[in-house]
Amino acid sequence: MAIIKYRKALNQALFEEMTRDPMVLCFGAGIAERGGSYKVTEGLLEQFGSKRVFDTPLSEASFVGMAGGAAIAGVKPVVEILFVDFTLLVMDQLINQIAKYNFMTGGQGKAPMVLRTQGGVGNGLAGQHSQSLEALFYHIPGLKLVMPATPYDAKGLLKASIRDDSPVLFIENKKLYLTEGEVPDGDYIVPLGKADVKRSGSDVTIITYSYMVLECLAAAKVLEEKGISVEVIDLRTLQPLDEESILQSLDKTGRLVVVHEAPVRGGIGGDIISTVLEKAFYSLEAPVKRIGGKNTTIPFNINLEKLCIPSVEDIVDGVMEVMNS
Amino acid sequence: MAIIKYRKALNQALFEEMTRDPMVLCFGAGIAERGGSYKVTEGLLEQFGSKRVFDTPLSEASFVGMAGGAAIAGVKPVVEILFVDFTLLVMDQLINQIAKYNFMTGGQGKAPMVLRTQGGVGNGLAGQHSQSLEALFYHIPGLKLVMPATPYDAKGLLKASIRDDSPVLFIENKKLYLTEGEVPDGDYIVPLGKADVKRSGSDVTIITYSYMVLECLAAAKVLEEKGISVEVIDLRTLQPLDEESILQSLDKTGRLVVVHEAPVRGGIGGDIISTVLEKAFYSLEAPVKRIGGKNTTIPFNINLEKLCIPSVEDIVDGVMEVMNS
Amino acid sequence: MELDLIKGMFETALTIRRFEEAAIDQYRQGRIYGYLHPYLGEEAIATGVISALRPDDYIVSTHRGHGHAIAKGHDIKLMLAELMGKESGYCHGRGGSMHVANLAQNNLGANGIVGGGIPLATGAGLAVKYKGGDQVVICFFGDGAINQGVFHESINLAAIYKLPVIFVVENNHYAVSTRIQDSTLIPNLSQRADGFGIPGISLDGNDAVVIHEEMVKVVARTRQVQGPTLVECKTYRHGGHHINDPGAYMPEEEMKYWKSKDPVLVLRKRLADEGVAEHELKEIEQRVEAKIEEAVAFAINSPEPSKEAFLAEISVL
Amino acid sequence: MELDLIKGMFETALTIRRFEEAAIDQYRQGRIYGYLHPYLGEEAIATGVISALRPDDYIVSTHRGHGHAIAKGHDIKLMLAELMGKESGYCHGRGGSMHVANLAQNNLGANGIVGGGIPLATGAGLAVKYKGGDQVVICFFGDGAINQGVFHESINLAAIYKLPVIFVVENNHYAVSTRIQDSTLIPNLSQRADGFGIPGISLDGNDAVVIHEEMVKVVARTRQVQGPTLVECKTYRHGGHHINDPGAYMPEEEMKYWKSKDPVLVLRKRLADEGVAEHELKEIEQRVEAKIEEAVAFAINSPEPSKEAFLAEISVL
Ligand SMILES: Cc1ncc(C[n+]2csc(CCOP(=O)(O)OP(=O)(O)O)c2C)c(N)n1
Ligand SMILES: Cc1ncc(C[n+]2csc(CCOP(=O)(O)OP(=O)(O)O)c2C)c(N)n1
Ligand SMILES: [Mg+2]
Ligand SMILES: [Mg+2]
Repeated sequence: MAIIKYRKALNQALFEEMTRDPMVLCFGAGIAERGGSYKVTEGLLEQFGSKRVFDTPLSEASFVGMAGGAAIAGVKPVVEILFVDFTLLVMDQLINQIAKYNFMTGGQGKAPMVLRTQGGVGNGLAGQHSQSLEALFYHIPGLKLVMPATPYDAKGLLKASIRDDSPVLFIENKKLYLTEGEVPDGDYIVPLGKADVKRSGSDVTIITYSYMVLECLAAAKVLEEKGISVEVIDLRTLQPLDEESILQSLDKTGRLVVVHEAPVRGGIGGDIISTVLEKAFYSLEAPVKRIGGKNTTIPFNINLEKLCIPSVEDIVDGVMEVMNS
Repeated sequence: MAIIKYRKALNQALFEEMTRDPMVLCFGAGIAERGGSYKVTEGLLEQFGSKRVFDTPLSEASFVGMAGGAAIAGVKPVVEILFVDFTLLVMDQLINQIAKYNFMTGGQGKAPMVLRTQGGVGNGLAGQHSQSLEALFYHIPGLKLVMPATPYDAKGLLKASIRDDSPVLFIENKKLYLTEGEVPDGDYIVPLGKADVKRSGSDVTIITYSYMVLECLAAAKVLEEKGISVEVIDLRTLQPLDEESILQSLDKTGRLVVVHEAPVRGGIGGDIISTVLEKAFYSLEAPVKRIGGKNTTIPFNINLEKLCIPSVEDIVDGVMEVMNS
Repeated sequence: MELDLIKGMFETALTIRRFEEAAIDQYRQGRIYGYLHPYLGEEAIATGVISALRPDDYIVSTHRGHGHAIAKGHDIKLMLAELMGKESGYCHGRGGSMHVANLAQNNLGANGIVGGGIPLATGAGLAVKYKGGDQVVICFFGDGAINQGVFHESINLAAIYKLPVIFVVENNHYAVSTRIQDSTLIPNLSQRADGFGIPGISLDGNDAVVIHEEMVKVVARTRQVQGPTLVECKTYRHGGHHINDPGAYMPEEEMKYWKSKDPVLVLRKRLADEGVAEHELKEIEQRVEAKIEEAVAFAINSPEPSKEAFLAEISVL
Repeated sequence: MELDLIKGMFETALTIRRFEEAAIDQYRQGRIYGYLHPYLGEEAIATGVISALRPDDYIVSTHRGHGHAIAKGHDIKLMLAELMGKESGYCHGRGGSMHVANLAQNNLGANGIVGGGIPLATGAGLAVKYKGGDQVVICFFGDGAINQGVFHESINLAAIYKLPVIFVVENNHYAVSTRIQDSTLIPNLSQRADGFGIPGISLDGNDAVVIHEEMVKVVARTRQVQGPTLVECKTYRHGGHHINDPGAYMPEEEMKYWKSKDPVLVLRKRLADEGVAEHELKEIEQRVEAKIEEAVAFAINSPEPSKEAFLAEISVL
């Protein structure tokens, strides 16, 4: 196994899947000649040619809809929207058209495409390039929603997404592209809908995903020194949600904290907590807690920006609070 | 006080506010000459003329953005999108532009407009005309979110929304337009951000809003016969959320059920429950419960459609479950 | 043009006409519900356009889509069953009138979002081209939809990638109650083609033969060079926007003018002028009548979808 | 044209040039961060267009918006402070380079969404018209943005409501790395105006004087009849898309050609040709230099926004 970057892992997944299946196409703004702003699609044009890898004009709604139509008609597009913030331009096509297609045609048709995008706070990108919007898609029947945290998962989940029969929204995080991890060279799959215990522990369960997995693992280390054993569960796929893994962990620990970068208000944390409560109220030993972004537009200034998403310290404090109550 | 229909109450609010403030304009597709599909804007064109009340082409993203720009430049648009399903076309303008405008300009500018729309399951309108999408907007900082259930609230809240300094998304429910209730003739306001106890009770609290208020009140009657005293709280405004009223009620009852028409998965029920738990874990005496829509695209067939949203029976059963545990 | 072709077109247009009338009748009897947007008065467009296609060509339809489906040769029994929400309908009652789709005959479906199908049609064109096929894709939409952003974006995508998509705007002069002259300043909608460097033409949308003849040329060119064309067909609704809209805003004179150009009568008259005997026309009419009656009976007698099956189906979502 | 006007334009264009250079310098020193899209090479457009306006006219800007703001007469101290995220910046450090706005001077702001400001500009036009004002609204956007749906929708809205909006497309031939000929088939972007029944013109975007003269006419007509116009200004970036893009995809020859038409030099040469003495030009240059130095010092010495104030502010959201 080689140690490679998250963005390279994604790139490998695209190379391998395009090699495997000639029906896989990649398009989006600046993904071909320039290889994508985060270099995820680098080299694809050279390898697979401009019929399979091409740039689009800035017409997000229509090129995503075009991906949906192409999927319905038998090809497998992997389309990129540079920032998840811009997916707000494609909501009708993604939600009203693509996500509902299989259901509304009574199962006659399907629209198996992958929409790759990227979210989260970066380094002074301000309010229109820093959002975490997964909760909006989590609520939509018919869409799968994948948010990998590690290079290994990124590759395996992207390959699984490309092979899936449903439309998949695949949200990367801008803070992860340069992180590294072990990734097998050849073909493997991380199945959709399966969470992963990124660290096992016995006192408290943290449910998290995407970049916050790294922060939670860092917090778990700090907490270990304080004698608290933290189990960190990385959802990896938000839709479908792996309730079983969550409940199993909670059975063991009896304490629950959910962490995400998106604002707490209306984020998926509330949904996870309620799901757990409905199914396992009596295994809960202490108050639950959500740790998430502040309910604000992200400011440009980096010092203010930092205040808007959870830090390792915030996570440590939150877990301590749950432990002490 | 007269007894009038919900749609008439909205119409009165528009008449009164347009009379009060010459800067109030109304536009949208088919709202002028035709008076709106649900007749909410009927008579406005005749009364206020075509400079203040006009039809738009089917360019939702741009006419909503136009409302935002006009608001920034000093007028007060009340714009209509016929179905909340079509708001998916305007997400960039509403969320990236209008909701963030005040924050991103450092408070220099504001975009005080009202976007009226309408959601929920009707009578065989199928997957693209039946959604309940409030959870998507609930998650967005900078937007207020209002969903009245009664004619009285509809009028008072619409007037408050028009006078508010923030952009307000005002979501009506298609099943409410013909419902009736007492409404004062003249001017009054229902303040944004205040929930209303629609029925007081002592055993269990139901938190709900919009059309489901009616179903919950019906369920409460049934439950009364079974000896269960239900408190029904109508949120009226979802953003800002009136946490105080929720917590007060819970303090009294110790039991919590949240009911909405939107799918449970990722709906606002989870957020409310988590908020309550974080603030009042120990006042909870029993498992909490969400009762909401099924996690599916709404089917056309009316018999199947009915299965997708909570019925009075579902609510009764859900409350019984919480009472018995 | 061959007489048989015109006879076929007459039968198609008449089937659409009678289908809509039957659907309206069933709606009034409470068996069809939801939104129903009749294609009455616009029959020449679907008929003329689709008669110029091969069966393996694609169409993408609209909320006013029954005509497209019938012209594409769909089984009107299964269509009517869909309108009644029956399990035997094309979409097993999940879609209804606004969402008839039949993938087996390459109708990607009607749409409840005005303009929503335009990017999908573009995508079908991309798939055809990528796979090296020579099918064309007809993207139907209305004069209201032409003001949606996606129309412009998509026609530009089709232009730059030279996709085999023919954008057919059914200009019936109204988007619900909004008159075309209140939603654009241009006299011919095909003029929008100029801004994308592609050809545009405007046709009499009430004459199926004219449409057919022009479309034969457009389709041939599209199969070859694969770039898009914008085709405007000017027509008129014979009633309100949907079944419950009386259309009070439509001036009587205007309606009268357009009814004098009734597309079904235009075809009938042409056949008569070309010497087809009245009894032969009557035969066609009777055949259509019989098919409609059969379809109505089929749809009425079809079972509702199973609630249990539905609940089982969605529990895995 | 009056010489003083041209001198003013030269000073404006040069201020933009030097501002961008200073911003790049400060970025490299780590004091500015986030995205920075220099207006280098495009100075003639903001200069020529905005010099034809009254101070109470509106502008709506883009991600590449510093030039528009400077030409509108914004205080470059407060602009640079905004770019550094300082409390003294126009948006108190909440916006940054991509979001400079100054409502006091009717700049409704730059935008991080390509095309995102176009509907807002249309709305400002609606407000002006409704209030009976005679201001115009300049809506700036790029050749990339012209393929967004909202461009088409909005220009159509402005057309049918006869709104006083002038749509100025800054065609710098690239949207990031995508060449204009790869995103549209038409040679002149102003051709899109035809599809909406409004006038369109294409101008040399590197000559501020030409732009000014044409805009004076367009603005006058707009104040009167209030309908929109689409104005294309063809120009070129003197570098990559943003500060961290080397622009390797831009051919050397192309860059050379456009640099030979450097808009700042074009203005300077015109002044020299009209007999303005070199020392007078030097004086202008020194004045600009001094202003820039002052702005840099001001911005550097300005305090960061207060974290406490910020947290208090958002807790009420
Ligand atoms: C995005 C969107 N906006 C509005 C509607 C409501 N609506 C349904 S059909 C229609 C009119 C469409 O006009 P046109 O495109 O001309 O088609 P026609 O009905 O005339 O065939 C409208 C406004 C919708 N379904 N979708
Ligand atoms: C909706 C959207 N899509 C993509 C981007 C990323 N992006 C930022 S600037 C830009 C290029 C815009 O090109 P153009 O409109 O020509 O303006 P220019 O940068 O050339 O001035 C792109 C693709 C964005 N900010 N917003
Ligand atoms: Mg029409
Ligand atoms: Mg450009």
